[in-house]
Order: sequence, then C-alpha cells, then structure tokens
Amino acid sequence: MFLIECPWCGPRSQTEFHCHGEAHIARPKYPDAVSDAEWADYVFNRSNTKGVIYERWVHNHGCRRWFNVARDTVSDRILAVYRVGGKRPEVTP
Amino acid sequence: MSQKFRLAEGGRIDRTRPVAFRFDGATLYGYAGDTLASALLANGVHLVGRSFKYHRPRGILSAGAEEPNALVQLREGARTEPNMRAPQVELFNGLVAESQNRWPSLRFDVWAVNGLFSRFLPAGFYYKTFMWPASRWMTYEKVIRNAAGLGKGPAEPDPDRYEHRNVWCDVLVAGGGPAGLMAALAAARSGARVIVADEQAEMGGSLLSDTTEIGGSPAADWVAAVFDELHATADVTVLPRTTVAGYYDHNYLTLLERVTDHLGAEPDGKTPRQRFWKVRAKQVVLATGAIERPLCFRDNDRPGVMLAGAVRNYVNRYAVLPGRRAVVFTNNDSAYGAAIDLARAGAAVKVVDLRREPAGDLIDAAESAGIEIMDGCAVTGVKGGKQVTGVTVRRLDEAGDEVAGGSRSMGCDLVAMSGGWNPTVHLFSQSRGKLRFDDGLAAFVPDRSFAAERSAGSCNGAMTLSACLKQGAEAGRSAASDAGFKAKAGSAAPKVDEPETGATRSVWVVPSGKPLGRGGKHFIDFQNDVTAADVHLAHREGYVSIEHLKRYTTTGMGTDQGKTSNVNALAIMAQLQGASVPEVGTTTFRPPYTPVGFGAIAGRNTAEFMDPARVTAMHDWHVEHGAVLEDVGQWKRPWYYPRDGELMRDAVNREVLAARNSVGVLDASTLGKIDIQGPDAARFLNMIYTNAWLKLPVGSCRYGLMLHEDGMVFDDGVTTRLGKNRFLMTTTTGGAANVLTWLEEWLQTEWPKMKVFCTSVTEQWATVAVCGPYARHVVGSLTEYDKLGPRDFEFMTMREMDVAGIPARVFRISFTGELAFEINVPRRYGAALWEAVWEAGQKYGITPYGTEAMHVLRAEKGFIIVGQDTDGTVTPMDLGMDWMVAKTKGDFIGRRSFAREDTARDDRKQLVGLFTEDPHQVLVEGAQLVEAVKPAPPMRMVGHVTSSYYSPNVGRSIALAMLIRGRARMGQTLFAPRLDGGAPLEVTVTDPMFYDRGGVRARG
Amino acid sequence: MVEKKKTGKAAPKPKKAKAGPAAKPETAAAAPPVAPAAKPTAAAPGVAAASPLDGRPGTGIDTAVMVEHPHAGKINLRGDPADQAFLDAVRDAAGAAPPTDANTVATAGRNEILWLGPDEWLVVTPEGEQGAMETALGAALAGQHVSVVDTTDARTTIRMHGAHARDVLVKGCPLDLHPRAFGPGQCAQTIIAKADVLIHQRDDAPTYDIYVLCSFARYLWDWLVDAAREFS
Amino acid sequence: MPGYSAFTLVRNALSYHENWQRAWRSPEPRPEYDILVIGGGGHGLATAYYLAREHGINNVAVLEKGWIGGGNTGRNTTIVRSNYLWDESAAIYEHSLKLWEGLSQELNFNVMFSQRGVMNLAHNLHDWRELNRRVHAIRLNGIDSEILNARQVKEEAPILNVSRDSRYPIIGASMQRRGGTARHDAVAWGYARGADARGVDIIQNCEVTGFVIDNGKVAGVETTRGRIKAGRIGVVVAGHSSVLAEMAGFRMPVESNPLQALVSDPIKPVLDCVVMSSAVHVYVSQSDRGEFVIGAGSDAHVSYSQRGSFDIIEGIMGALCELVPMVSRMKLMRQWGGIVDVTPDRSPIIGKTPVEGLFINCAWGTGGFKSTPGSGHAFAATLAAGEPNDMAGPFTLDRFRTGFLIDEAGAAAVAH
Ligand SMILES: Cc1cc2nc3c(=O)[nH]c(=O)nc-3n(C[C@H](O)[C@H](O)[C@H](O)COP(=O)(O)OP(=O)(O)OC[C@H]3O[C@@H](n4cnc5c(N)ncnc54)[C@H](O)[C@@H]3O)c2cc1C
Ligand SMILES: NC(=O)c1ccc[n+]([C@@H]2O[C@H](COP(=O)([O-])OP(=O)(O)OC[C@H]3O[C@@H](n4cnc5c(N)ncnc54)[C@H](O)[C@@H]3O)[C@@H](O)[C@H]2O)c1
Ligand SMILES: Cc1cc2nc3c(=O)[nH]c(=O)nc-3n(C[C@H](O)[C@H](O)[C@H](O)COP(=O)(O)O)c2cc1C
Ligand SMILES: [Zn+2]
Repeated sequence: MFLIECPWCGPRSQTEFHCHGEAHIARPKYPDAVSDAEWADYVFNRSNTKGVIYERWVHNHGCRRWFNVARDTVSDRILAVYRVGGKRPEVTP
Repeated sequence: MSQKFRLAEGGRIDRTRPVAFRFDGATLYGYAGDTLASALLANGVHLVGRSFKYHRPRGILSAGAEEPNALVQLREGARTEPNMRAPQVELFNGLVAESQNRWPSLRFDVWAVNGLFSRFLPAGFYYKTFMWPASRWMTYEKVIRNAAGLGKGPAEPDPDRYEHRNVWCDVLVAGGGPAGLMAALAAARSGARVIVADEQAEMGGSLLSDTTEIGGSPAADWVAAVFDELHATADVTVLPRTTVAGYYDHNYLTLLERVTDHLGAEPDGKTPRQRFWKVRAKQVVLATGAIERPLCFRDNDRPGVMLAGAVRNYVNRYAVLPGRRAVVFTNNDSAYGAAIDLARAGAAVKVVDLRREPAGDLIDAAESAGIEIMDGCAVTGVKGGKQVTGVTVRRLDEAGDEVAGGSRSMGCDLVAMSGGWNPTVHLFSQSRGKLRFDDGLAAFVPDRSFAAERSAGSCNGAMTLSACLKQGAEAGRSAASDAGFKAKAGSAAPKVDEPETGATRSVWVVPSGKPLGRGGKHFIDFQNDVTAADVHLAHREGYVSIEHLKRYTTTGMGTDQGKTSNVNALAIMAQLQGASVPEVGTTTFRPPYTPVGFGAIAGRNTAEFMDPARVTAMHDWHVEHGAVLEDVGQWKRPWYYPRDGELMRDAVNREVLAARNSVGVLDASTLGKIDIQGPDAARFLNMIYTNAWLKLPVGSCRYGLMLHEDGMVFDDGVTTRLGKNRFLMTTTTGGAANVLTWLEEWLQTEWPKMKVFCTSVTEQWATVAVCGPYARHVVGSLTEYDKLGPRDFEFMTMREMDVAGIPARVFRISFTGELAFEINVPRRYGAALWEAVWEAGQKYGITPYGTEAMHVLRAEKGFIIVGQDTDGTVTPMDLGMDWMVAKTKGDFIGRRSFAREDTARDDRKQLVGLFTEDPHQVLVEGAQLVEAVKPAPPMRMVGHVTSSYYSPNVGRSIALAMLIRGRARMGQTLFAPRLDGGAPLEVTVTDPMFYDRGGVRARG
Repeated sequence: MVEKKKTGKAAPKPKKAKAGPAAKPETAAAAPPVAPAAKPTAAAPGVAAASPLDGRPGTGIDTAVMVEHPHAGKINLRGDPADQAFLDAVRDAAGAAPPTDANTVATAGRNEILWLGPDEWLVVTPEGEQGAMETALGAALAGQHVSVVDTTDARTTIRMHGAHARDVLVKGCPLDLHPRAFGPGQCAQTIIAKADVLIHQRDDAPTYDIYVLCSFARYLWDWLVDAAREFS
Repeated sequence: MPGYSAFTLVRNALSYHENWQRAWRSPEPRPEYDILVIGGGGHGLATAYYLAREHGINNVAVLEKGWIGGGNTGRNTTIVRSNYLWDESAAIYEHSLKLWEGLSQELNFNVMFSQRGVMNLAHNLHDWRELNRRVHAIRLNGIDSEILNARQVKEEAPILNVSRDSRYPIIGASMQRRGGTARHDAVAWGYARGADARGVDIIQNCEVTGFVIDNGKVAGVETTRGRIKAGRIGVVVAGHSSVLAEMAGFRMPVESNPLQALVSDPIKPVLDCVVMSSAVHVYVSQSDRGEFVIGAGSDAHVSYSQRGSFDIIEGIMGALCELVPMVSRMKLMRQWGGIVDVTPDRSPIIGKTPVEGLFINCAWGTGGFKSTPGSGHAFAATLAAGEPNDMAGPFTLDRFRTGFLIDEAGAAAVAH
C-alpha cells in the first residue's frame, strides 16, 4: 500500500489513487502518417520496465489531477513525483 | 477445583477469581489471568490435540504465537473458531474448547492408524501414488480431504462486529517487552505520536515471566511505571492484545486488536469483537523478541516435551508446574533459567547439556541449586505416548553426529528443551529487510533495513536484558528524531545486573543411535508432521532448494508458518548439501504474523455496506409503488412495476404498450451528465466523438459515439450545446465515471493547452422522461402547452422552462422512438416533479415503466445499448453507424485504427435484427447462431443474440444480434441451438429496426 | 452493466437542424450560456424540496451528532489561480479570493470557498443564494476562461460534531485527521468507507461538514450511524 | 526412470525410503543445445517435455533463474477450466484440459488434477447475459458447460449465501464440471522429471542476462552461468517477458501487474467445487489440505516485487464474507503475490518475434496455469517446426498490428 505524494494535496494513501500506466507516450501528431506497426506501438506496446518506470497516476478520490511518478518496480519505492508536462527526472533506484 | 499442578504462590494470575471452562466436555478450573494452555497444564492436561497427518498425540509446546500443536476448536455454534492457539487464548468463564482432528475422541483417535502406516506416508507420498486407475482419483481425494484439515469451520454467519481504524503516527513500536517499552518511552518523551502494540494481554513481554530486576526492583514494577508514563503522555497509544500482523510497503502496517475475545461474555452489540488498525507510520521500531528453537531428537513431539522458555513462563507467570520430574535439554545457557525456576518451584530437575563442560554464572547457579548436569549428552529418545514418561540420555561424540557411550534411562513427565533462540524477524522481513546469519546465535538476524524501520532487543539478536533496554532506548530516540522530534534527556536505559552467558552448540539433528527414520521420528515441523528424515528424502530426490524443500515436505506451511521449524529444516538441508546456512537461505516471510480473521479484514464493509447502493431522488416512490429493482452498477433502478399478482412479462408488456399508446414515465436520473465548457469545448468534442460538433447550434442536441484508440465503441450518449462554449454531455449510467476520467485524461495529459473544463453534474439533476403520444399533453399541463408544439420545440433541441413550477431543462430527445420530453430539474425537486407528472398523467393512464420496458422500446427501434449489444470488439461500422463517423472533420480518437487489416475486413460481425419462426418464442440473450445444425457440436458459430424481447407493439418477439457479414444476409435463415436440448430455433435475419422506421413518432 | 440511454439515430443522414428560438448563435462567449440574467433556482412556493436523508434516524448520541444540511448553495468553480484577474474577480463576487493553499477554506461572511484542486473550488453559499452567486461570479469573470457550475443539488452535507466525531470518521477515512495534521479551516477530498467525500473541519469540537453525492448519501449516513454505535 | 506407484512406494518404505532417485538431475550447462527454453515454470518445462516426447528433440535445456516452479506456477490459485468464449481460446484451453485429464498417468506423477467443477456466479442481469453467451458458445464448441439456478448453486456449494436480499445476490451460475484444480508444484515437478528422463537438462539458478544475436538471428544466450549457444530459443518467462524482449531489442504489448492470492488456515472439507465471481473479483476453492485458496483481482500498476496492495485483499474480504458468510471467522494464514503478464486483449502471445529463431510464449496473465499442458504442447510444436502450429497460430504478436485481437477482455473483467 503505497503512500503517494500528490503534487497538489500532499501524501495520501494509495486507495485514493488509480494508476493509468506508462507516462510520456505521445499520441502521434498525424496518425494517418504512421504505419500500422507504429500505431500499434503507440496504442499497445509498453516498456514495462523492471527498474525505474515513469507512470501516470490520477488522484481520483481527491483533487482529480493526473501526475507522473517515477517508481522502481522492483522495490516499489517512489523516487519522484512530478506534474504532467514536467521533464522526466533523473532518478536512481 | 483440583488444579493439581498449580503452585501455591506467585504468578500473575488472580487467585481471587476462579474461572470454570470446558475442554472436550470435562469441566476444569483456572484463574483469571490464565491462558487456556496454562489452565490445562495446571490441571495436568498435556494431551491437547492430534497432528495433521499422522494424528500423533500432541501437547503444548510453547507459551506464545509460535504454538504449532495445541490448536483447539474454541467456542460453539456461530462463534466457533478452529485452530486457536491455546497459549494465546485468554481464559474466561464458560470457555468451551474441543480438541481437533481426531475421531471419535482425543485419546482414541481412529485416524491414528496413519501413524502406524506413517512409513508409507513420507513427504510427498501422494505424488507417487493414487494414480491408477485414473478414474478413482476423485474417490481417493475425498478420503485424503477428510483426513486433512484441522478444525471445523462455523456453520452459521458470524454474529460479531468488526471495526477498522485508520491512524497515522510518528513511531509505531511492535512489541512491548523491555526493548519495545524502552523504545516507546524514549519516543514518547520526544513528543512524537507513538503507538506501541503487543499481542499479549499485558505489556512487558518476557519480563512477565522473568525473575530479574531492573534498576534494583522487580522487572514488573518497571513495566508498570513505564506503562503509567506512556498512558499519561499525550498522543501515545498503548495497545495490548494487539498483534502487528502485516508490514506492507511504505510503512503501512496492519494491527489486529482483540477487543472482547477475552471477555467471554457475548459482545453487547455495539462493541466490536476485534478492531483492525491500518497504520501509516513515519518510523517503525520492531521489538518483537525471539522465539526459542526446539531440539530435533527422536520423538520430540510427545506431550510433555516443551520449550524451556515456555516452561519458565508457565512456572513464573502462571504459577503452574508443567511437570514434577523434569529433564531440561539444552544447547545453550538460557534453559538453565528454566531449570533453576523449576527446581525452585519444587520439581526434580536434571539438565542434559549438549555442550561439553558448559561454564558460567547460570551453570554455577544450577549446580548450587542441586541440579544434576549431564554435559556433552543428549536426549536420544522419549518414552511415553500421550505424555512423556521418560527419556534416554547418551553421550555424543566430538562432532555431535553420533552417540558415544551407553544410554541412561530416566523417568520424567516433562522435557524442557532449548535449541537456542531465533530473533522474531518476521515483520522485519515482511518490510523487505535483509537478513544475516549470526554464527554465534546460529540464527538469522536483521542486517540491512529497507523501510524506515529499526529493530531493537532480542529480535535484533540482543539476548541480554541490558542490551535489549539499551537498543530499545536508542531505537526509540532515533526513530523519533528521524520523524522530526528532538529527544529529551532522561531516556537512558535503566541498569540491570545480569549473569554472563556462554556459547551455543548447534546439533541440528540429535542422533539416537539408529539411522534416521527408523524406530521413532525426529520432528521438525510439529503441525505438519515433517521429520528430519523427510528433509533427507527431499534432498535425496533433488528437492534441495529451500523453497522446494518447503513445498515438498510442507515444512512451515501450517498455521504457525514454521516459527519453530524453519531454521531447523534449512540447517539440516544445509548440512546435507555441505553448504552454510546462509547459502541455503530462508523461505519468504509473508504476512500475517499470526492468522487474522477474514471478518476483521472485512470490517463492517459487508452486507449492505459491501457496496453502496445508489438511489435517485424518486427512489422511495418506486419502492412504494412496488417496483422490482435492478442492479445497474451501483444504482438501484426500477426494473418493472408489477401490479397485484402480475407476472413480469405481463407487467413489462403493459408498460411497453402504455409508452407507445398513451404515456409512460421513466426515472432517467442515473445517466451520466458532464458540463463541458471553455473556448475549445467544441474542438475537444470533435476529438472525443466520432462525429462533427463544431457547427451544432446552441440549444441543439446530438448523439455521439466514443471510441477507444483501438477503434472500438466504449460509450455513447446525447450531448447538447448550451452555449457557444458550453456543452452538456450525457453518458451511459455505468460509464459515467469512466467517461469523465477519460475526458480528464486527454485534457490533462495530452492536450493541457486546450481550454476546457469538465464538471460532473450527474447528481445535480433529476430526470423524468415522459414518453408516448400523450407526452405533450401531460407535460403541457405542467407548463405552457403552446411552447411545446413540434415547431416551437423541435426534436433534438433543449429549452429551459418552468415545469410544475420548477425551473427545468427540458430535452426533446427520445430513447424509445416515441414523442418524449426529458425533464431535468434540480435533484431536490425530482420527487415533486415526478408526483406532478404522475398526477397530470392520470387522465391519460400514465404508466411508470422500468428498465426492462425501456429496453424493449429501444430495441423496437434498433437503438443499441453499449455494453449489451456491443462488447469491446465493435466498431461504429459494425453497428451500421457509418453515418456517425465523420469523414471530413479530420482526426478523432480511434479513427486511425479503422485502417488496420482487421477493422477493414468485410467479414466482421454486424448488427442485425432477428425474427424467430415462432413469433411467441423469445430467444435467450447470449444464444449463438449457426448456419446449419449438426447432430452434435462442434458447430461453427456465425453470430450471437445481444438483445431479445417480446415486443407487444410489433406483436411478436424481436431480437438484435451481431452476425458475421450480417447486413448481407437479410432474409437468410439461421439457427439458434438451445441449451435445454430442445430443437434449435429457426430465425430469419432482418433489419434491426422493427418499429416506426421513418422516425415519425419521435418527431411528432 | 453498462446501461444507457440515447436517442436520435433516427435519421440515416444527419440533416441540418433548423435553429429554433433558443438556438441563436451566442455572441459573447463570456455570458453565462443559456442562463438568463438572474438564475432562478427555487421552485414556485408550495413545491416540495426533498433531501436525500429526509427523516433518516440519526446516531442518537451527543458525542457524534449528525445533522443533514442539504440545501446550502454549492457552486463548482474552475479557473486559473495564477491569474490575478481571476482571483480578484472571485473576491469581488464572493467576498474572498479562492484559497490557493491546498486543502484550505476561505471564509467571507456566510460564504465559504473550499479548495478542491489546483484550479477547482467549491463556493458554498447560504441556502437559496446560489443563483445570485452563480450570476455574480459569471458577471465578474466575464471574458475569462473559467467554469461556474451550480452543483447545489449534487451533494448534500452531513454535519457531524462531538467528542467522538473523529473516532467515527477514522473508521473509514484513510486521511490523517489527527489534530496535529488536520484542523479547523482545512478541507480535503477523500474517501469514507466506499463513498467519495469532501470533508471540511469547522472547529475544534470537532465539527465536520461532510459533503457527499446525494445518491451515496443514504449509504454513507447509515454507515456513519452504524459506526457511531460503538460510542452509544 | 524408476516408476512411481503404490508398489514402489511400499518397496521403498521397506528400505526406509533411502533408495529413491533424484526426480531430476542437476547438470552443468553444456556449451550448446539444439533448443533452449528460457524459464522453468510449468509452461517452459512442459514445452521441454513435449519437445522430447512428441518431437524427439532432446538436446534441450531449460534455463531457470531461480528454482523451477517458483514463478506464477508456484503461486497461483490452480483453477483449471476451458470455458472460454472465443473459438481460438476455447480450442487451446480445451486441448489443454484434455491433456490434464491424463496428465498424472502420462507423467507418472500425481498432479492431483481434481475435476470438482468450476462455478462462475452471476449477480445481475448483465452477468447473466454474458454467462449465457459464454455457455452457448462453449457448448457449441463441444465443451461441457451448464447453467445453474440459485437453488442448484446452493446444492453444489451449501456454504454460499443465495439470499435474494444479499447486496450481490447470486441469481445463478455457469458450471463446468470437468474443470477443477490441480496441485501446482506437482505440475512443475512432474514435467521436470518427465523431461529430465528424456534427456532434457534442467538448469536452475541460471539467469539469462542477454541474447547473442547475429545478423538478426539468435545464436545463444548469456547467462549467470556463462554463454550457451543455440539457434532456436523459446522464451517462456511470464512476468519477465518484457525484460527478455528488451534484451532482444523489441517491445511488447504487455504489462506485468501484481496479482495476489491467499490461504486460510485449514479446516475439514466444506466446499467441494471452485467458486468464482468476476463481479467482486473473488475466486475460492478448498484445497486437499483444507485451506481455502482465495484469489483476488490484480493491481493496475507494474511491479516485479511479487506483492500487491493490501486494499485489494481488504476489498475482496467484504464481498467474500457476504457470499460465503461462514468465512468471517476463518483466518488469513498467508498471502502472497505473483507477477502476471497481461496483454490488452487478455489473450496470450505464442509464436515468432522480430528476431529470427527466437520464439516467445507469454502473456497468459491471470489465467495460464490451466493452459500449462496445452501451451507447452503447442509451443513445443512451434519450436520444433519453426512455425506456429494451428493451435498457436491465432496468438501471434503481430495481431496487435493487424488488429486481429482475441478479446477475452471485451467479455470478461477477470479470467483465471
Ligand atoms: C495469484 C495468482 C493466481 C492465479 N490463478 C490462476 C488460476 O487460478 N488458474 C490459472 O489458470 N492461472 C492462474 N494464474 C496464472 C498462472 O499462474 C500463470 O499464467 C502460469 O503459471 C504461468 O506459467 P509460466 O510457466 O508461463 O510462468 P512462471 O511459472 O512464472 O515461470 C516463468 C519462469 O521464468 C523464470 N525466468 C524469468 N526471467 C528469467 C531469466 N532471465 N532467465 C531464466 N529464467 C527466467 C522465472 O523465474 C519463472 O520461474 C494465477 C497467477 C497468479 C499470480
Ligand atoms: N537468555 C537468552 O538467550 C534470551 C533469549 C531471548 C530473550 N531473552 C530475554 O528476553 C528479553 C527480550 O526482550 P525483548 O523486548 O527483545 O523481547 P520480549 O520477548 O520481551 O518482547 C517481545 C514482545 O513482542 C510481542 N510480539 C512479538 N511479535 C509481535 C507482533 N507481531 N505484534 C505484537 N506483539 C508482538 C511478544 O508477545 C512480546 O511480548 C530480554 O530480557 C532478553 O534478555 C533472553
Ligand atoms: C494453491 C496454493 C496453496 C497454498 N497453500 C499454502 C499453505 O497451506 N500454507 C502455506 O504456508 N502456504 C501455502 N501457499 C503459499 C506458499 O507458501 C507461497 O506463499 C507461495 O507459493 C508464493 O511463494 P512465496 O511466498 O515464497 O513468494 C499456497 C500456495 C498455493 C499456490
Ligand atoms: Zn490530489
């Protein structure tokens, strides 16, 4: 049961949040211009990293804001919390 | 009140409060302050249970959580509980306990034949047999199942209450022994929010059974003083009878507090039986003590063979003498304490010490107490069945592998053994801390912490009281300081005088002079009947990984989770492999520390609180008018409103007919509603929906389909333009929350620059849908009729007006294909509006209709329900909704996926209508369609029925189906095979719109 | 079950709807759409306003008293707190600027502004004043990218006070409600049992306002009453 | 290989069990094999077994980073059934179920496959409709499945609460009587013993750390025990599939999520079949030892820690106490987690990868224990031929490009 530091509300229990998977997956700007394989990469493929993952959480029972989390998927330690649009922070697990 | 083995004085029991209890039908007595185990021992009862596999007679091994043997069925009826550890059951008046896993009685257990055949039942025997004939396995299995299991589950629902409590604290201390109390004190004095929990009835831990002094007075006085100070300190919570059960990620811990279990009296209906604490701790101090290891010698499982520390506990804390003639068998100094205390209490005591020439204060003390010490010797066998009657003792060779010299028999009724101590590292390991093997202790101790946690006291390998106090004080101080508090002076550990102690000699399997497995058993895991020979067998067969060993032999898989067995098992495996213990490693410690009731974890979130039942403003009316309710997600919606004695089918037909021929009224409040505004709102909808939104006039409504990026439909609804930059979106009832999340996801993560705000207004509005040819009359009589004319108030538009004196938003939209007005009013007026419509409709025969009639009505029109007619594999084109997919507006979510091979192919399933050959036959929803019926499956399926009803308006049954190349099959005959063995039903493919194809009625 | 309601696929090809009277294109984006100048929110006299918890029995104990306050005005406000014009406009209309500190409440006379998120607030007014407040905010914020939505009826408020109020709440709320962490003037959106709530602590009694969606109100009320039983 | 039977058991008992042989050897890895199978879970071991047994290819090694069966195979709730909706799924799961039915005899290792029946509960009309759709489809695929009403449900499992006014009333269920449970560890051990006897090297404590790739063709692996060469390699590592894919340089539509399970303390038998409720994400059976084995839903985040969030356990307990009131006084004895590899359509991936000679079998997610024999069988055929066989064919990795998904997620929230 993680303790997640909502960038807006502060530390709250995991029960108030929902994880929405990998962050920083940009939607192709011109979907028609990409191949089926590239489109599938965007829609379906995920890095699923063992180690540091950058993922999106939403504080859905709180302020309803989405934000990004850098977490070590082995230790489940949260290494950084940052806002959407923020740069992927360099972290060490 | 015989209590033959009760000492005349001492102990922490209350001799003024005798307590009567029953064990296996016999009435016995103990005192307040006893546990079931101490009271049984006071009465000379050693035989308490039967083991899992061999049904060997078993007694009480320990005085605590580690108990593998003395498991009883506690209480009767609805409150009965299996597998309760007798040493942890506090005695109360009227307590009823039964022994388990025996038939017909504990003394004469028929299943004990398993013991006779035990030679044929080594570890894993079932993997090797019961295979032939294959058909017999289910029979064998029944027998195996009946022989296994321990106690019995209750047959009735649990009558008790369970509460939860969420708390946050600066420092949580697990364990209230000297280390834990000292830590709590140090942390409390810094001003931190502190919780200290101990699973026992009293704080004090081992001090409750110890005879040492702290700071010059009895340890118990020190405990009392600390307890008082903690109690008096603000924001310090002291929790006795509370087990720290689980240590989860990010310092989240669960605690089980037994609030009334010890009282015996039935709970008063408001006090919880147990309270489950969910704690977020900034810092944790683990002070959980140590658990004594049994020695592994032949027939070490006989009742009367106990852990030495436990014996000490029974003597000192409970004033019980577990035996009058005791043999203390040890490999370390600690058991001398037990020997001395036993002797002082009047028992005849002999010590068998595996070590040669042990020396030190305790040995001296024992000798001066007149206790005979046989050094370099071992108990090599135990006599007696249902209780120990004697032991054989032999000298061991230098290495400890073989007996050397003759054997000496001694009569005794108690064997107190000590194989050393294992720090209780369970919680530490659960927190992902790394262990280290300490050769001196021959045990695993905490090494590197992972969480914000520190261990103190004997769980940290400190085996002297002074070290425990010192570590406790330091841990409390540093925990508080790491939580941001300054330590106050005066929290140093008090002084204690202690004997010097010597080293331990590890002999993992005590030889008996015979090969292992012959003539007696060396038990490791008492509960699961795992012996040293089983470990050898596992090794021989290649199950050498400690994890394989565990699973093959089931060591450590019982209710005690191997608290007394795991280290012995892995040490033996290490020896067999010629490896060191740390090389072999441990199995994984998992929560909980001791078993936790499911009811306690559920708390009060069961029965009606299991899941909220959401209701609309008109709910009470529906109930009063006899509505049968349907669960739609969390919502309770009227399904149909049967009149007296009416069957569902008749009620639904009546409702459906009324909605087409006169007027019907539906509570449509549950639909999701989202207010969307901002300069980019229309552009945003253009991306979210498949069709075009930029040019929708203000005041107009439009139907929309939403797709996921894979191109599949996931929600739909009507959206109305309230203003240039403002829309009101409706969603499906079940999809409301998901859709809002979906919109926010895109806005916040993909298009943060778009200026759009979304606000849920689902609950702001109560919605009354009035539908049918007289809808205008009914609504008109509540507002200005003239304003409702087909020209003044066009189909697919919205108006604000007062209805029945209530400010309302009225939509001319229709899910039934009938003339309809959907009136939205602030929720508080929902009931009033409904009543007003009801009154006004009386003269037109207004009929409330439920979700079933609504489904029929919309199916007559071929309108889909997302989630029923679609699953996650349906595109708009599959639904025949190509017209919903804008070709020119550019990109929208999901569009790119249409260009893929699969979505572009022409043999996809498409939405069609079906007519059964017999117009009265209603297809089962979910029925599959085939082109040709074969005498037996398999048959190739070409589609399935998604919706199916009897339609009184069409005058026959109708169905919707998803069918491969469906639109090209109009008029084709297909078959729907039945589950009940009846002949497959013949169906004809038709257009999915069965009524008013021109759409005249809705516009009228 | 995904159950839905929809209309309007009647015409195979979407034909252009002719603009009706209310369909005139808006001229100023700023004007509160559709809404007339002073938004009527109350029904004619004699129309009964019902609350979700009407007549529901309470805890019956004075250490955890529960009372429903269903009809206080509640305006959901969105806007950019970095924009001084936005803050000023709200202050003009509501008497106080929306608080920019997370989880706090600004009070101005009988109005309260509760922080919901970094760009979202709940403006709570006395009963019946929500229409005027919506209009005032709309006027003051004209021309800005904001959202002002009357959600008065979406939620009801359970006011709970007494010595055991906190003990009742922590049975189901994962928040740290200890006085050291959460005190008067603070608010938070969180969970109680299985309902989403907005909690506002009003004083040290402690008194809490618990805002909950109306459809969940009975569930939550009954759950709280049951939770309070221990203290009766 | 000395056989296992009641007879050999008695004979060995007479010699105090001192003459049993190793169930499988513990060989040093050879420098090169014809085929390498990475991952010593049930699927990997079954693959190796069938390679040797059906295809005569026995110059094979199974490389396992820890101990065989220690992945999801050793931590699942052991539900076996074949009542899947889509034809492609039904085909492979039913193929698997048929193999289960003779598996103990085939392996000469009692895997305790217990056909006690699997019941899926319906609580509302939506469930009911979906259940009907399934049962109709399953039956037409020639697989057993029936529908029970609430009374019949009660007869099958008397401890269930079928009261109408339960918050989640049980309105009926589907029942596959040929479904049931099996002893998970025994499956791994039985296949290991069978493969070993046919010459396969089972190499534990051997973690694959990289691939040797020549010109887009796989040539071997780097391991913690050195380089091992092979021109054909099958990756069967479940939760670690993405990790291996990354080593080989491609990406996968897979996420590895925590899935938890737990056992109660043991009691005498009270539940004779498997009960599943997807509405409340609970599934429960009573093991031969007497514990309730209970599964929960998965977490939404990626984790390799073999733990999950406690609130999932807490959440299912309320539902469980409502569905099975007697469990309230039963106790949680142990809880644990696995790493389930899940695709967007909740169907597995079997077949080729972008690297020539490298094949993958993964993404069985929350429900692949039941498919262990079928998956091994199909993957062995695929590895032997270098082309997916009919059974494996539809489950290509490429389907995420073409869109030909086998969308079990579309129709069911959970699939165990
Ligand atoms: C809690 C839970 C409940 C479940 N319940 C059910 C159920 O009831 N019914 C059902 O059918 N299914 C169920 N499943 C799913 C099922 O357990 C899995 O689908 C199945 O066991 C997968 O088997 P496998 O052999 O593919 O994977 P695993 O058993 O996980 O084996 C993969 C192996 O690969 C090894 N490995 C990983 N990386 C490397 C490397 N680099 N080098 C070498 N080796 C490596 C791992 O150590 C592991 O041993 C459940 C799963 C869980 C977690
Ligand atoms: N002579 C020896 O070799 C030897 C060995 C062990 C201990 N000791 C003595 O025992 C004392 C140890 O002191 P200590 O404070 O470390 O331990 P302790 O045993 O006195 O106290 C530990 C307490 O923690 C409780 N506990 C354990 N796990 C718990 C859990 N999960 N939840 C709640 N409570 C839990 C136990 O019931 C116990 O009351 C010292 O006096 C030491 O000298 C001596
Ligand atoms: C079907 C099944 C039944 C189990 N029964 C028990 C049991 O009776 N006792 C026990 O301690 N663990 C039992 N376990 C859990 C294992 O001890 C262990 O937790 C699991 O295999 C995961 O491994 P790990 O905890 O070592 O990571 C069982 C596991 C499974 C899959
Ligand atoms: Zn937040």
